[in-house]
Amino acid sequence: MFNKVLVANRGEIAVRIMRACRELGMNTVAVYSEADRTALHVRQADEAYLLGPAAARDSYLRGDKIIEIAQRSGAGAIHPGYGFLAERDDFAQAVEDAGLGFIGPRPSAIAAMGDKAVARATVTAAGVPVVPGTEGEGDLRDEDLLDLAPAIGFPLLIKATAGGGGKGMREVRSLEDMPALLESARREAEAAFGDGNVYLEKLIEGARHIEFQILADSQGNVIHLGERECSLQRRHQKLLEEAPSPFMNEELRVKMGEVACKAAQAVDYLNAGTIEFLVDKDENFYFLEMNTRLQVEHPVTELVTGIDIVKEQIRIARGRKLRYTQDDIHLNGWAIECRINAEDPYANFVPSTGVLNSVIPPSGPGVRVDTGVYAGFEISPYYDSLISKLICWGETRGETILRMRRALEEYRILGVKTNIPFHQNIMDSHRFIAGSFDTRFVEERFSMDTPEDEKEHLMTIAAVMATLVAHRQGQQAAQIVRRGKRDTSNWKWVSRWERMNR
Amino acid sequence: MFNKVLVANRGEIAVRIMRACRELGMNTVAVYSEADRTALHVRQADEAYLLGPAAARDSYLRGDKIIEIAQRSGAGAIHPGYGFLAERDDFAQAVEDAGLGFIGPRPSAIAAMGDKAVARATVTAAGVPVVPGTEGEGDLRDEDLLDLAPAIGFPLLIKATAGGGGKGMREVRSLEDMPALLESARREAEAAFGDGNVYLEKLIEGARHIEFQILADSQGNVIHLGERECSLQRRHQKLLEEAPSPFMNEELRVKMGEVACKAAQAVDYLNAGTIEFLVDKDENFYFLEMNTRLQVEHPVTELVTGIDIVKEQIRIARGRKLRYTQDDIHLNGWAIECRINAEDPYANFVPSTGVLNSVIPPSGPGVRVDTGVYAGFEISPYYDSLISKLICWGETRGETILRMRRALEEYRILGVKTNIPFHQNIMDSHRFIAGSFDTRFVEERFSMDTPEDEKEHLMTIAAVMATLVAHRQGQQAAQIVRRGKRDTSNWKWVSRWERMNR
Amino acid sequence: MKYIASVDDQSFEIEILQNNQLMVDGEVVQADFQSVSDQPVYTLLLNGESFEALVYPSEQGVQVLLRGRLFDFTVEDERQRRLRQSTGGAAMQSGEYQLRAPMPGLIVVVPVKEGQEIKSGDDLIILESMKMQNELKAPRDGTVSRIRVKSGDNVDQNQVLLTLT
Amino acid sequence: MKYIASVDDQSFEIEILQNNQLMVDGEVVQADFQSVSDQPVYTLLLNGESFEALVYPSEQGVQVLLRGRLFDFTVEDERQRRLRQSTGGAAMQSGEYQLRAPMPGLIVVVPVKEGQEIKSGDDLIILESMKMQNELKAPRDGTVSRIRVKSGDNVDQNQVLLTLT
Repeated sequence: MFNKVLVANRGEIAVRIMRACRELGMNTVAVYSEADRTALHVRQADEAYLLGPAAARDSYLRGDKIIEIAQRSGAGAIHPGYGFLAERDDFAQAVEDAGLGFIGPRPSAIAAMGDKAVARATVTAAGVPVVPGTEGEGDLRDEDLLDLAPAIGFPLLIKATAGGGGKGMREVRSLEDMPALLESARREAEAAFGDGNVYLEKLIEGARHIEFQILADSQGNVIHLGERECSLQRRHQKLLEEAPSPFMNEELRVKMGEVACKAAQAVDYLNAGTIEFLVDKDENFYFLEMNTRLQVEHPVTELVTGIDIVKEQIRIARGRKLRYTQDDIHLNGWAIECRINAEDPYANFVPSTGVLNSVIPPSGPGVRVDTGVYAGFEISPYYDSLISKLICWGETRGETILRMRRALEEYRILGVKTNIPFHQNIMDSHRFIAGSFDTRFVEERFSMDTPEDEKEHLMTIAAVMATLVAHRQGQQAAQIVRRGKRDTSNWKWVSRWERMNR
Repeated sequence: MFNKVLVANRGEIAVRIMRACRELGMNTVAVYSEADRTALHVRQADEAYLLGPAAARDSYLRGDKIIEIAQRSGAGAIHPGYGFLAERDDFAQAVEDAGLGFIGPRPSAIAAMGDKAVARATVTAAGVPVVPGTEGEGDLRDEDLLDLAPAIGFPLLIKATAGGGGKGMREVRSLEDMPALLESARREAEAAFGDGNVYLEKLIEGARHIEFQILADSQGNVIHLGERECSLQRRHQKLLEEAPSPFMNEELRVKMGEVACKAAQAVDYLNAGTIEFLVDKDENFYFLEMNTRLQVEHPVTELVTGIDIVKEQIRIARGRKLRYTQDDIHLNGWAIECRINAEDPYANFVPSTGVLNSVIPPSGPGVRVDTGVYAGFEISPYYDSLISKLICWGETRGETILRMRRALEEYRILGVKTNIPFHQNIMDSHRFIAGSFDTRFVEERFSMDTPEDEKEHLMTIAAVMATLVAHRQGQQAAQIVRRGKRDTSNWKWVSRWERMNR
Repeated sequence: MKYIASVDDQSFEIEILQNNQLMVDGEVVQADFQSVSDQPVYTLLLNGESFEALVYPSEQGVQVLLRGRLFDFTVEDERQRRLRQSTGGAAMQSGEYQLRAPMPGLIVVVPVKEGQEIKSGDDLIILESMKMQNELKAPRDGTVSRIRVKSGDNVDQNQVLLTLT
Repeated sequence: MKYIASVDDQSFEIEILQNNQLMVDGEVVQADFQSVSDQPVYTLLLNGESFEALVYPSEQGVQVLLRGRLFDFTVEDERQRRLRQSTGGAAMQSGEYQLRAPMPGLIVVVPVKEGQEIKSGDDLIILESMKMQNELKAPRDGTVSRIRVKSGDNVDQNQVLLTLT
């Protein structure tokens, strides 16, 4: 039985997993790239070993090196986190072949769910409904796809066979747009996954993206921990998740939960996983895919169920029986997660890099922050732009939204632009508050423009602040010219100003 | 009904109360001293007004000004927090006379519980057991106290009639020590409260300090939220609290809880309050005092009951009926709070002041930090040394201790010395882990010395780090001398070193 | 000192008086304005109301991020305003515009050609960075006068990618 | 370069070699040592083991706060060590000691008189600060040679309060 865990990841999720290990009394081994020597996951680990240069292919994707480090350091198991090697069945297999534990599903389950066509065929055979499309048909050429498209009907989606996270995905509204979109989808898929194959899928309009967290132990017990609402997305990237879903009712939850467990059982699933569904207005639901790993958004489920999913993962990997049956699972209160990304919500969400000059996280009752960064750390262009996850819990959805509002307002991150203002606008949006949104809401019906009624007063305040800063800048500049030298305080001011001007 | 609350306090508790207000959709008014213009409670409030100079008597104790500001700003109620004006019945009365709501008990209850002799007589009449002593006898002269002492028996405690927080308290082991101790106790009480009266109380040896949180509404309903274990004290100042108490059993909890509610009812109590008991080895318990306000350590109760005590205080002050009956209260899991103070645990806990250069709070599952400071803020000598409260929750006491350990290790506060190492040593202490401690543990049986078994390895590591820092310092100094000028990187180093040397 | 702060179609006349007082659109208010921790975070007490904002310089003038709203102000004193009014304000629409890389990354595609006329909002460059494909769009109508990069190039932050006339 | 780091009765011989290697008490180890965010926080990877500590200069030499343990090291290179050994190490016990205020505050009581002999650990001054009465104790045996403050005085940080010989 292992007592030392290597975490094959970086950022907030590596820190999250190490915290769970430490709280179970286990030792932790970090691996890191040259860009991450002083990253939080390295600082907090009991041991840390260099993988290679910053680029992921030279570091966090080097499965061979990671296994070698695990063996050398005496780690008995590897937790892959999400992304990087988490859904690579060959890596999971190599870990097992090396005599190490893989804290995740069996390689066969990763493989089955990783190939969308196989996944679709497998769950269909188990009686799980899927979205109409060509995924079961194997890798088709453009001509075939163009032939089959009208039968599925428009709008439809082009999706990458090896895909995930919105890469290589395109929406098609008519047959004549399709050839160009096929080309760009294949190009992006090829670049992202080394596999340009794509398939078609009916686009469910007004669809909600709802997923079920499941846990499965090695004794064959499978339970679900309820659903997460993940419809708030931009370019198929989730931005905000909540549990439970405001659309859910108990009857539908029981039905979908049973189907989710059935889908997991269809691939003899082990450990934590997520079944993603699309749900239409009439409560029809379709299997979308299974994520055979820990999800970014797992904390919302933790807060409403009281179950520490990462600790359960480790217990399951140690061969323990699940401590809960389905009847033990009760949802208490409401949780929302905002993904705080280094990106500019006022400039098309372009990523932002730089050193974090200052970080003041929100705190207090009902607030959880999962992060891998700190003031002084640099957000580099090598990895994704997730700075932290801000998760709030409240007795009701209303209380949670109010709490999230105050937490977002408290959060100060300086040095890079962040999407905190985006989340603040979401929390103020009447449609979000009413729970009436679907997967298209952010892109099609949401705007960062401030409603007129409250704009006036804030604009006056902002004008005062802008003027006072401009005034100070002018005064300081004038003093420098007059005195012909820079004293300390002027120097400070100017250097700060210059820094900001960069 | 009020919708705007003035918070007559500073620091973490002012921030805590404002968060509750904000989450209830209420506006907040801060008051501040000249030392606190950029304090977090001012930054987070909707409105903020200057009270006066830094000294508390010129600012946070200026009840007249505070009431005037409440009226001017349209605040309908005042929350006093703890300390400052929180237990001043004349202030509570003045608030009510001004037509404002006081978020706390009625003035009569504050007065009854604030005079220890009256409190003692009142609860004794209600059938609540009290510690043997002279408290019911009125203000006695030294001669009388010396006469009565042998009947109570040694060891005994001299305590300030107007006291609290260990001020004016002295322990007496024999009659001959008593005159000198009486004099110093009276001097300290006079300085702290403007009242030099003292009384005697039997010292319960091996005593545990256990307190019950109660809530009482204006309809006469009184419930308790279980106990908090507060035996870990130094000079009668609490350092660490937990809920539940490791000494408690369900039978005793029911019994003590009923007595606590009875004590509250004896003074027609309203809002949140705490009954402090001493409990001896044989489960005999004695009423110690009632704190007629929110306690510093209220969060541990919040985490195990799921009840937001500050929000309940506000609801009660708005005239609402309690949302819970005693049967609704269940304790779930375990919570521990460490008070993080600016003080040096290696130098007799002497307070430490200065600008916080860097703050990295712990985060992640089960961790809550309540604080009023941030990186860049100055810990001044004017107020108490509490920087923050680190509160951890876990399913079991064991998990909570492990979580607290990792949270303490994650916590970085630079610029002042803190008692974090003290808490780390407590978390490693076998007696603490076993739950076998009393109110004398910290002062008499706890040491900051590292056990030999783990000392060796850590000492070697520390020697390496000390040497590498000394080496760098030497190298840098040598370079400066050689080059005769300071380039940027040297300058940085030297200035950092000089800053640390201050 | 008197300033005019403008955003979109609105402008505010703000005069800095003695004793921490301001005249805002004709009304005298009490202002206590401080920066926090040597960072571009500012706390303002305006007649007792407490506000906090991030205030940064921008191309336009000064950007204020206040309670999740971004305002991009031009702030001028009276002299500057008169100067600008005499030269005319349409300079932005004419002259050269240089598209710079907002972050380091890889050029995926350049979907325009030199000499091509484009409209405001058209894609000029697709830049891959931080695992995302980012579309860099035209800020105004114009003609692509020079392209300095090609698909597959690695570019640094602020590197000029393309010129628009 | 070879150093001797001493604490209490233990000492460690540490030599800095090439290629990030150290010789620690005769054993060669790989060390990666970095400061974090321009603060006196240091991260050390020693043969892969990860440690983090606060490292400050102190009167003794260098203080290391590591996993809740404080170590107060004297670090000397060989030359310094020989110098010190030749002059003898008992200097600390003789000579003048000046008691300084560790923080600003109010003198409550001075429980000693000039000329009084005191023992290590005796109270010299009671200083009230941050709402606490703080006992400032004698660091060694000696005689109170001069008292510079009296009850009721307000004192600044680092102000000399009393001299011990």
